[in-house]
Amino acid sequence: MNDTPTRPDAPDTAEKGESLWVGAWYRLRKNKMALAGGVFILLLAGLSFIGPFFLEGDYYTNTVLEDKLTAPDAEYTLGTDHLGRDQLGRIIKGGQISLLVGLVATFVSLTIGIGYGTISGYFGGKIDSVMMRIVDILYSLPFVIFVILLMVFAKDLGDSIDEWFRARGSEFSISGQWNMLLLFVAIGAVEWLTMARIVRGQVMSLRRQEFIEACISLGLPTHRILFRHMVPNILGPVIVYTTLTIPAVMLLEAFLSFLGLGVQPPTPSWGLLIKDGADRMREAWWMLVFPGALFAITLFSFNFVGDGLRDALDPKTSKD
Amino acid sequence: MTNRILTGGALGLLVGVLAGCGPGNKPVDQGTPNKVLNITVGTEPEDIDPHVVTGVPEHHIIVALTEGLVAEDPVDLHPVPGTAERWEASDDGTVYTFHLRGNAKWTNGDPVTADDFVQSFKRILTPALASKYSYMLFVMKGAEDYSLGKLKDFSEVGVKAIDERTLEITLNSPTPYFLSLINHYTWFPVHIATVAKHDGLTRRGSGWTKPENFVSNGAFKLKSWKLGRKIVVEKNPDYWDAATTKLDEIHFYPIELETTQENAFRGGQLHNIYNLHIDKIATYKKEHPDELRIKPHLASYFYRFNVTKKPCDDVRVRKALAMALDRGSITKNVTKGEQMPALFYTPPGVAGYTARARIEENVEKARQLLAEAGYPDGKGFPSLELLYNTTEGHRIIAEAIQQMWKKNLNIDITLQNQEWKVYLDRQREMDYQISRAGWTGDYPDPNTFLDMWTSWSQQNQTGWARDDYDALIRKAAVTQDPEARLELFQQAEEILMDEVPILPIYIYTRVYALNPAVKNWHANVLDHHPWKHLDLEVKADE
Amino acid sequence: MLKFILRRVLETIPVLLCVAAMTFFMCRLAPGGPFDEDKQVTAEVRELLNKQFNLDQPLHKQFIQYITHLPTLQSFKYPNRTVGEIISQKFPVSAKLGFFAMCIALGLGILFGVIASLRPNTYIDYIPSSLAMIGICLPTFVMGPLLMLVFSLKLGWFPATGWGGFSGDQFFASDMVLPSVTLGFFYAAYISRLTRGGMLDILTQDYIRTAKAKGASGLRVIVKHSLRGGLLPVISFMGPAVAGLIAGSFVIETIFAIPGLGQDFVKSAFNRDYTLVLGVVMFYATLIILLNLIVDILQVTLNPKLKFD
Amino acid sequence: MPLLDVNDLTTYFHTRNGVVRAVDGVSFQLEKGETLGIVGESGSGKSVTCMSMLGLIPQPPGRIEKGTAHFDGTDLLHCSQKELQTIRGRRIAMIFQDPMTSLNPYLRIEDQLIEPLLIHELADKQSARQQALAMLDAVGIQDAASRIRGYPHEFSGGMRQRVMIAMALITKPDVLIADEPTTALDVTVQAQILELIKKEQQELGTAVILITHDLGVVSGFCDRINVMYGGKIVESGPTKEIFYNPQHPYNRALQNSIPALQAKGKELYTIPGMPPDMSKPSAGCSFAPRCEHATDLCTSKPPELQDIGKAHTTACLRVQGENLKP
Repeated sequence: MNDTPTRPDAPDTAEKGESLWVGAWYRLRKNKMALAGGVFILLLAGLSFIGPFFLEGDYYTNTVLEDKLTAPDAEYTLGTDHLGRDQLGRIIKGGQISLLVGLVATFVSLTIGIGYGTISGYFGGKIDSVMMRIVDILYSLPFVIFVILLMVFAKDLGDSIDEWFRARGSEFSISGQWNMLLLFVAIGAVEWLTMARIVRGQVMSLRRQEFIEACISLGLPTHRILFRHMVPNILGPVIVYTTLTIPAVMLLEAFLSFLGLGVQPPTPSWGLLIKDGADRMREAWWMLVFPGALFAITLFSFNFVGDGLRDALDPKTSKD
Repeated sequence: MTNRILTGGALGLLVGVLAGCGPGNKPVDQGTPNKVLNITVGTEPEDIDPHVVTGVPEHHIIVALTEGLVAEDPVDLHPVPGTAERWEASDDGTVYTFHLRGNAKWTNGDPVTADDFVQSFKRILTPALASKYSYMLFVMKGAEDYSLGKLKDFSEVGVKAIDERTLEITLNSPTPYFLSLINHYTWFPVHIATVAKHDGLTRRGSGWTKPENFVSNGAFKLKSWKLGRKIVVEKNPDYWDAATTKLDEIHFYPIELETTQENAFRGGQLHNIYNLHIDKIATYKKEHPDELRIKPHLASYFYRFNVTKKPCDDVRVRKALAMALDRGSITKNVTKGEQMPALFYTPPGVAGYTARARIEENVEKARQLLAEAGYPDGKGFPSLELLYNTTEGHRIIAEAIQQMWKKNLNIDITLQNQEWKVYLDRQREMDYQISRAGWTGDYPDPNTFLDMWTSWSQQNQTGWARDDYDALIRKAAVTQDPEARLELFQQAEEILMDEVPILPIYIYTRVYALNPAVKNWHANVLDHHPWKHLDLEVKADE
Repeated sequence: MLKFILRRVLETIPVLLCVAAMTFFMCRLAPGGPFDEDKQVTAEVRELLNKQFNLDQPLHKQFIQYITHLPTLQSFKYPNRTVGEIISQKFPVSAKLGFFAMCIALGLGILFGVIASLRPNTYIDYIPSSLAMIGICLPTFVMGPLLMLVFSLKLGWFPATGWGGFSGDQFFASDMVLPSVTLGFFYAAYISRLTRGGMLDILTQDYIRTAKAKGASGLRVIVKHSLRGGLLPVISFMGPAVAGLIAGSFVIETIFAIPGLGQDFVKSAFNRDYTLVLGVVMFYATLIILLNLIVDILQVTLNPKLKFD
Repeated sequence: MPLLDVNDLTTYFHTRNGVVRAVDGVSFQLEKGETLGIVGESGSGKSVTCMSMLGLIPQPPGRIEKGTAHFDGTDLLHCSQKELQTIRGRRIAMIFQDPMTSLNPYLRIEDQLIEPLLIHELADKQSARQQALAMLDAVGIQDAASRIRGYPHEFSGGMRQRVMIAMALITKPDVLIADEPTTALDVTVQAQILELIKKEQQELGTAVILITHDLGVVSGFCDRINVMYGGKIVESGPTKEIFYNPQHPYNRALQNSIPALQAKGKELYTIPGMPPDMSKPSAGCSFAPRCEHATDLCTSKPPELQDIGKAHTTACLRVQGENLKP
């Protein structure tokens, strides 16, 4: 929280001129749980995004109705779902969607939330009032209606774009990706609000810290104060909240897909797989347990990485 | 502060644990010996004003509270005396005379008179009330014109109170299913004075249906209605047939989620599961066969084709799609509720009618048709989107069908899931290519299924219209001879299945579970179970 | 402070108006109307219905009528009830559920978060952190049925569904336990993570060392010296969280068949119940604004460096 | 029997770069009412020594490996946390170098001031408040009655350090450990603060351990001085001895680098080389690499503290071998 050396007598031999980030990387590498989490996420991403190249095209849609709800066996390692589709394939494809949505939408909300919250909290006064009232308004608006509108109007827009290309003899079609794009918009639109409020709260209290006041009296340009001095110091709660946003986003995706925004069947996502599994937990435990466990482990991984990052970036904690 | 909250929470949990322990406080355990039926009919009813509502849950509650001219036999639903103790029809079948019983009373003590029916019919047909289901009365002479405001004088409508206890109804044409039809709640009487007192004659939501105001004439009367919690009806001791009524109270719970219904049932809170989740059927067959009920239902599941849009404007494409399905596999593996694979549209056995027409399931032929339409082996097939509303059941059927078409015809279709009202809107605006649909018969007669594909029907929504089809349905409406009439329907359905503006998939069944203590619950295609006949019996060994 | 509150209350008016206008027009833009049903009604009936519900009036007139008479307007879906009736009957249920859940969330969340922060990256951290994470790893729609399965069906300790016992009127009934726990655990996860982070920031501050040097016990260091600063991120989070909690949870209420307001947020939008949508949205907006105001006041009160400005 | 008897105190930090031997076998005594200075460069282990005694080093990574620290019959290093708590703040108080961060920004000055009294149940709230006011007066804060309701951020650095001193002395402790109390303050304030500590010490009869890297500060202030280097005490003795009869080459170097003792116009003396890397223990004297007098023996055999008379001890093989004359 402040940049004055506080324990000159404490051993600080590690700090030989390394930047915050390099030091953070060293500290992160030392944190076994964070490392394990990071490795797991990378493996998972590899499996989800590269794995499919080694699989047949219909690995997640191949429907063998007769094999519906088959418990895990030699043919279906993780069993089949209610339409006789291989769970393993569906989990891989679902991971692709969920990771993508989780990371991109979280990044969107993170960027907007930090920018907005920092500005609002730093300037305070009228600017803060107006900005926070806008957040209040957005909080209150009926999300379902917003999503419906987004879907309807964006579909029209997507159709017109396609039309425009077709009129010019192009095969290009945006409709395929359009839905995913909208999904990011819809999720980004809600998830940044709480982030902005948390950031604002932190910035407000930082604003009164001596070192920021020192920066101001030194006449540093505002953007430099904000992004060089403020943002690194609010990373703690932000990282924690971000790691919490990822699962929220993944589950929100399931809800939105259920409403028709986002992935369309037969494409699965973890949220949808878990939802399907939850309805059949007594009949087909494997439909809940496998995607659920993977979801949980991924979440834990993100949290361990988040904790690790948080600790590593904190200039004060554990110089070990 | 934090400490206090913590202590409070811990204390609350403790109390909860203690209160929860010990059996005997379960509604079913308490209810069964005390003749209190705990039941769910799905959602919260919108209202219990029979002239306003349109839904099935509302039906179940209204028929407990209100009685029409005739009632239904609990076993096969044939018309039995209700408020009318007897009736006769004229020889040409267009005039019915009902004789009301002297001891039929409203819950406030007023006798139920013929004029109550006349005024009730007048109310539902009053244009200003804008009843969505008023068309159920259109078989009555002048009813349609009055509801459209073309006819101002209600005395010209074919209903008359000859005297206090005699009601005469004149129909446009002979209607074989008339006595079944008037068992629909739109034909039920309301206590006009009460409605009028709350200014409810021409508008909804006047508050006359609130428990403190509600007046009815059925076997049960409304005791309480807590929004979202439950509706409680209790035995009406002044009902003319109160001796038949076995139950003391019925508690209707609004529980929408199938899994929640099931948990409540298993946890001893409900006597029934209104809809059993399809993947639980196998479990129930094995573990609770005495509770599981699978019964045919008067409803058809199908897809609409938009015949005004490519590629479904081509009958060959429609046929190819209809032929390239394995409906038996869908009902066996996907819907699993012993549904009947539908190669025709009207559920079989309705009023003696089973369609002759059949869709042929033939993948070879389907490919050939597709090739003829210009898409050999699915090549060049335009983008095709299947619209369905947000429900898991529709989704999995659509996914299965998507795969079948992919495998059999080598065409890729996309699935578009839409929220209910958007789906309805797009269907109405014909902004779709294929759209999933279902239709539940209003009364047990093929007419309720077949007249919706006429060119004038609001329910058509496919853009498909054929003069010869329209003519057949029109003719059936005025044909008195039952045999000849059914033959007309057969011909109509043949046209329908030859042109396939719709793609029938299966005939619904109702899959639910019922506590074996519930007696006199008989299966029928309309899923009607007259409440006054139901009973609860404690098992002997308990 | 009084001036601050007064100004914020005044600011509320344009905010609410904005919310009302945007909601109103968004609803009208959405395809489908309140009278669209499976069995389509004729154009004539639709017109008459529009007239009965004043939908034939110019939009601005409708809007003015809506914002001036909102609580007394009847619902489109449940014409028997007014917007005010529905909210006043259902909100207490949601609020109670939210309150219980909040007690659980705060209790568990802060406890786990504080314990985890004491020895970061050791088992003392991992175990409570992981416990708290259950609330997120098991989404409510999994956790709810799972708890129901174990505690209602297998053990028979709690009823599977319902609210307020058989009569529905009990102040506390055993059927309130499972939903409160399910909902509480979800928020406990958030609170414990935020608490841990906040506490870690504080526990490394020099003034904590000062407090220890004074001879303060571990508990005193935490409660008196650390919690105030450590809970600041939690407090920012609590504004919207509490509003969400007491306004009701769609998933929990659906799973446990609880007659709360949460279902109406989602369903009224699905039903295009224009009046009810506006009603619940305005209600929620007021709640949000009120709670954010409380949070802002708390933030200033807890952090002496801030002032009401 | 000395009031505080530290014996072979050894504290290591187990870090990713290996074991940092922050304090490596330090022994010293403190008599009642005495003022002991601990002098050394940054990283020489001064603060860690004192914080180890009070159990204030972060554990992990820090760990007290061995040693004892007897205070009035209690071994501070091996007593229970509870016992330690009853000593901390009440019998041994500590003030820290950075007054800006050492006060809790969320609590009123008053609450922080009276806290030691309340924790150790020395007074009820009412009288604690009276004492706090008196104490603030005593440390020279004007208008104490109103300032006491304020928050730390409303005070200047010097004022905050006064508050810290008041807070430390309010329980009339036997020992006050002042860890570089003036480093963060400007020069004029430095003198005032030291003056203040001196005054309070005389009034209360408190023993003081003053940690500093500034020899100028200790010269007029302390009775005895320990010079630390590389986690060890390299020279110890009465102030006069340390200043006028420095033996250890490091101490001599320190004396040479006091600006006030330099002749005008002469370039300021600095000790060549870098402070030792304490994660890489040397076989011999840790100062050897920077020592102009170092021999082969110095780099292979660790020196022990040895009495060279007049209560003066030093840890230099060459001094002990009497082949190094000042």
